[in-house]
Amino acid sequence: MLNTTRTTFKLRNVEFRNRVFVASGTFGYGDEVRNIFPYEKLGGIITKSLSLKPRAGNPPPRIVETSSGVLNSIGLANIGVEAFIHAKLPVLRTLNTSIITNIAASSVDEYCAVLERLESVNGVHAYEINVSCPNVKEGGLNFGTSATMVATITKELRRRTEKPLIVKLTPNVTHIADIARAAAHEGADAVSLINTLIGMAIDVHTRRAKLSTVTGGVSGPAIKPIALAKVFEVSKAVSIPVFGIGGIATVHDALEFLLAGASAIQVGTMNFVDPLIAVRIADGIDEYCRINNIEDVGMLVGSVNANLSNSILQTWL
Amino acid sequence: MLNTTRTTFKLRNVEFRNRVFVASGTFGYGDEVRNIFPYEKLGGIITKSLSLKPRAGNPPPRIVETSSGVLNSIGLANIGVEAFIHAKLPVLRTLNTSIITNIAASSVDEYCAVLERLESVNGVHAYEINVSCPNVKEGGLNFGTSATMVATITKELRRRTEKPLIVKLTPNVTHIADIARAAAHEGADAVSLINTLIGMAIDVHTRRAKLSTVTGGVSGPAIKPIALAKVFEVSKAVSIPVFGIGGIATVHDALEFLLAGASAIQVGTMNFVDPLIAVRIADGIDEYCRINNIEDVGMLVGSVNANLSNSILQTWL
Amino acid sequence: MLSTTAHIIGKNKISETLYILMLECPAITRSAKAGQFVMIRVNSHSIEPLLRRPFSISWIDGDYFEILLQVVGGGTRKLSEKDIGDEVEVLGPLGNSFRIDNTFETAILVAGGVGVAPFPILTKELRERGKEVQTFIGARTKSQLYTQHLVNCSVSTDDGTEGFHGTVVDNVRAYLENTEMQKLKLFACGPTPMLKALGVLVHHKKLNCEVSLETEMACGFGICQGCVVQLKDSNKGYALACKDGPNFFIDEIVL
Amino acid sequence: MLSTTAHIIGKNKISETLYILMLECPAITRSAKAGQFVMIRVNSHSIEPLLRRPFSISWIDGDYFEILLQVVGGGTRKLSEKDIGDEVEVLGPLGNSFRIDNTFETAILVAGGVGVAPFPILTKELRERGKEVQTFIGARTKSQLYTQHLVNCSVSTDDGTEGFHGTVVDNVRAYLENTEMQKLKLFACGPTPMLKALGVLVHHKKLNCEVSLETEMACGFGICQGCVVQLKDSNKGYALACKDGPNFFIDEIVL
Ligand SMILES: Cc1cc2nc3c(=O)[nH]c(=O)nc-3n(C[C@H](O)[C@H](O)[C@H](O)COP(=O)(O)OP(=O)(O)OC[C@H]3O[C@@H](n4cnc5c(N)ncnc54)[C@H](O)[C@@H]3O)c2cc1C
Ligand SMILES: Cc1cc2nc3c(=O)[nH]c(=O)nc-3n(C[C@H](O)[C@H](O)[C@H](O)COP(=O)(O)OP(=O)(O)OC[C@H]3O[C@@H](n4cnc5c(N)ncnc54)[C@H](O)[C@@H]3O)c2cc1C
Ligand SMILES: Cc1cc2nc3c(=O)[nH]c(=O)nc-3n(C[C@H](O)[C@H](O)[C@H](O)COP(=O)(O)O)c2cc1C
Ligand SMILES: Cc1cc2nc3c(=O)[nH]c(=O)nc-3n(C[C@H](O)[C@H](O)[C@H](O)COP(=O)(O)O)c2cc1C
Ligand code: FES
Ligand code: FES
Repeated sequence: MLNTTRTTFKLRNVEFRNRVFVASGTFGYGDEVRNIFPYEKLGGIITKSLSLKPRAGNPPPRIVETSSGVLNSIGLANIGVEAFIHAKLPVLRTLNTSIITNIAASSVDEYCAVLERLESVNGVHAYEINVSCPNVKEGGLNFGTSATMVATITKELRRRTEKPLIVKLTPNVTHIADIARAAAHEGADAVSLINTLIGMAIDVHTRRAKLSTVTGGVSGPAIKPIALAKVFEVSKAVSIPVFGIGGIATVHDALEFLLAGASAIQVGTMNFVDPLIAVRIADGIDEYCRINNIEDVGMLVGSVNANLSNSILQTWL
Repeated sequence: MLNTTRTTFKLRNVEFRNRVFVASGTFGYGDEVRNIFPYEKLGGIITKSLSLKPRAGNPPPRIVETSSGVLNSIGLANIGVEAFIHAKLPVLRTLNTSIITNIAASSVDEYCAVLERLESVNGVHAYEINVSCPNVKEGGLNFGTSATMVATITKELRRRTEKPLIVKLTPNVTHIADIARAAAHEGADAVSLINTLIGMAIDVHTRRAKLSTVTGGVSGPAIKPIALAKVFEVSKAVSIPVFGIGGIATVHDALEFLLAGASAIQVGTMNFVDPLIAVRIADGIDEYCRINNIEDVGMLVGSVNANLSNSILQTWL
Repeated sequence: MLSTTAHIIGKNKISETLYILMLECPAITRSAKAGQFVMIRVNSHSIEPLLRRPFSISWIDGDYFEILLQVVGGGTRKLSEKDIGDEVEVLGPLGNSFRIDNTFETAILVAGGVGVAPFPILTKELRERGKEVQTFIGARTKSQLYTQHLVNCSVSTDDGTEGFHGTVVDNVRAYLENTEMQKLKLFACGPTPMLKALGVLVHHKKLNCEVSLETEMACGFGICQGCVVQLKDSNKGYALACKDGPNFFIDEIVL
Repeated sequence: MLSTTAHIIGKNKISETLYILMLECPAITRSAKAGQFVMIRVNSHSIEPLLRRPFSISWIDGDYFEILLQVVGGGTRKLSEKDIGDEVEVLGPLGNSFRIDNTFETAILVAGGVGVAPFPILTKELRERGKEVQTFIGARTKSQLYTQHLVNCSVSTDDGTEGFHGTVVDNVRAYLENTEMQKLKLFACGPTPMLKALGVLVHHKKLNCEVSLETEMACGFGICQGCVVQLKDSNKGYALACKDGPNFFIDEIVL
């Protein structure tokens, strides 16, 4: 049994303490749990998606429990980049962990404007770009469903920053690997996936949709197998690192994502259930590596014994 | 409280006893439960996908439990159309319910050949076409991911039969409504959805994929919200009836699908847990209608109070 | 907020669907105030239910606190099946507390159904602060009434099996019509239709009223943004029931 | 096959992870034969676990049957927490039965771990049909041994805490080497490595051997096609463990 395992993980010039992160929108701005959370045990925090102007978000009900999952239509409620810089960043700078700011927008210009504003301040270590938003110029077509649009966003943002740029992909597409390749080709340092799957629930008594917006996004353990397949597919398709996200609830789940090809993982919905779960998972990964004499967590990445890389397309369902 | 509710449902010349069916691949050929199943309580049986030649299917392990779901890679194991006609149809003809034969193939010609062979015999009331199969001519590209390929299949099959033709859609696409429209345009009498979502699971101890084929299809309660959103989207996009499928486990779930826009529903994975569940659901729908003074189950169809038909594309996730 | 575990040290069955659970948890009892709540993980090693469930802190005695538990679905049913000695994970204390200040001398507590839960501890704090307390409890039927630790109770039941036959708001309205009181404040908790009816009454009477909301919650501590309550002042947008609430002045919010 | 419910009328704890459950279910006891199994729904109103779990019918006495339950994961743990009086949904009897015919006079039963489960009822049927029975039981350690209703038992433990110190197959091998017997048939049930080792032995000795497989199953009655076992004859492809098995002649299948 090893005494220490190397846990660090690097994107460009930024070294993250380990490979466990908390996912955007599932950990607020990172400061809500300040009095109980050991930040130094985390790879980093991905903050709630920020838009240029504050967004009130969707009317309630916004969140519904489903079988092993959660359906939400928060609508990217956020305080906007200015308030973030003034009210949140000063606190985040004092937390002993890396801060990845997630950006959402409804036009390429808005993505650029938010990133440029954040470039002008200290305290942000990297960016994650949420492309699961409707593009107002294209009649509301979701950016993340088009390789061309994702390429454009990545290209424009890449020109504007030297910091790590992570493009967060939506699973609601036919060929997620194509979208990942577009991002990689335009200089993304990593891709993260998956964002939520589109879902819906109905109250049979009132005959109304349970969410005010009718449809929303499904997350949680229910989507884990789907997320894992997408991570496997994308990690075979691109050579940049992949952040695996989707239903991670246990150390075991996190290991599955690493083995499937994720260089790092993000814990989302399960933070609601146990605000300390990301730390437990980080500790558990270390323990697994020590017990199995693995010197570097990175050695697990993509080590699943499965070479049928085209299985996803060739499956008879 | 009403005494009787109209339950029947018609596609072309075929009247089904009610709107509850058992999904392809989740009820064998329909005869396995012969000594306990009251067939006359069902709308009909959709048989295991049939291909032209027998298919042994994939090596084990083929099936794995996930959170609120099941991941399978049966690989469309089936006895082939000839054996079906000789060994199964004679028995199915004696069961007091409608038989919908599901067809799978790896080329348009094969789809046509299976259908033509079945056209030459008695006992098949309708066809469901499983398009979630790799097209060998297109390097294994899944038929169901291309509106053009689905249009071609539908057109060719439509020319060859007067019986109801139901096209079963895969959810692993960006715009399922486009695929549904292609099928409707070429004369499909209905679409059914969803087939399974691509998924994966890894055994952390052996570091191998849990399925022999690495990836497979996810079904069961976990996917219900995703299926419901797709059914809602498709039922707004086409005017032909929709069969709702995906994680239906209770009467309540079935009602959600009807309200969302499904004209009928299919029970899949839950047949494994309770072979009589489809009957319980059919009875439960009747009871709900009687209690709520609904004269015809059809009145429920699409009656959810949700007119944001474009919510699915406009969602900020 | 603390993330901790609590032992169930007592359990009382009040009716088929109503229980008191006593949870030993000094970390929480030390700092909790009337109006705050906890999030309880019904089954630690289970994804059914996936999310924690919110419960008002109903009473505190030394190292333990009590919750009043009404069985309405799967989560509350499973919690009601726990036994003495079982351990549950608890997050708390959460949310703001009732505001007890010098603007009032008499508190009128108005509870519908399990909405009575936060009032035992509130009664205690009010009395410690020298306030008069009048309590109005409404329930569907007699067996659902819970009045432990409450004072000056006037009960009403929808079916007339006990007390005033009618809604608790009707009972409060009748009381206010026949009483001249100065420096009143109402505290209310219960189903939304009840709060709405009360809102009309207090608006009409220009009374100060604070309500405790039971909005559905995913996290309970401000990180999911799922529990929003619409504020009347449209510039302010939404408040979070779990962090800015669960206690709001009735004229601040849209019910 | 019947879809029915059974009452738990008895429960014995053999070790921390091994239990006997007695299930009253005349519909099943009336027709079940040695080697058959049941699918038990651990929680009727729950999706955790979603699928039923398969268990061998271990013993039948009048209206009740017994299962030997080893706790290995969530489903078996929850089943072990059931109490006398609880009801569970049961499908059964399922699968084929052991073949007891005139090709043999002495049966050698070989069990690894909880693989002993089908042998009590098999022993009874063998003896009713006038067969000699020799039984070999292997377990990890003494506390995991179960020998109720068995005859002529030779036990072995991996840690040597009881009986022969080594694997059950080593124990059988030693026995066969020192014994001259005619008209033998082996019946085996246990983990795959054990069955593989036994396969080598019986192939070498040209013995007739039937194995009971514990392939993972989703439905248990032939409709999911999930439980396939590869047949040696490649023309035949796969067999279903739940319908064509769970009992196969060892030379028919690829382990
Ligand atoms: C701040 C707060 C304090 C609360 N205090 C108490 C208390 O002291 N005692 C008590 O018995 N209950 C209290 N509740 C309500 C309690 O949390 C819910 O009844 C419980 O979460 C339902 O869980 P379930 O799994 O049994 O029901 P589910 O199966 O989840 O739902 C069953 C029904 O209850 C409704 N429901 C679900 N969650 C909530 C919720 N959070 N609030 C209201 N209705 C809900 C659902 O819409 C559905 O109609 C409180 C809720 C909040 C937000
Ligand atoms: C025909 C048949 C008869 C059986 N008879 C008995 C019996 O009499 N007594 C008994 O204790 N067990 C028996 N088993 C095994 C038992 O069904 C499994 O142990 C049980 O399903 C595990 O459920 P779980 O939820 O506790 O474990 P899970 O959490 O599902 O899995 C825990 C571990 O057990 C393994 N496992 C899961 N399902 C099976 C399975 N069906 N077979 C083997 N391993 C599995 C998993 O791979 C995993 O390693 C039998 C299995 C079959 C197929
Ligand atoms: C309530 C909620 C809010 C979310 N908000 C955001 C967000 O603002 N930006 C974003 O990129 N992803 C957001 N997500 C998606 C998560 O970051 C994550 O990709 C997804 O939930 C899948 O992971 P999980 O299953 O672990 O939750 C949100 C998810 C939830 C449940
Ligand atoms: C084990 C298994 C086998 C299946 N086989 C087929 C098949 O042969 N043809 C087909 O069209 N769909 C097949 N399906 C998909 C189901 O018919 C259904 O579309 C899907 O499982 C979603 O419904 P559910 O969640 O209710 O199971 C199969 C599903 C499972 C779980
Ligand atoms: S419940 Fe999560 S923010 Fe209020
Ligand atoms: S377990 Fe389903 S076919 Fe055997």
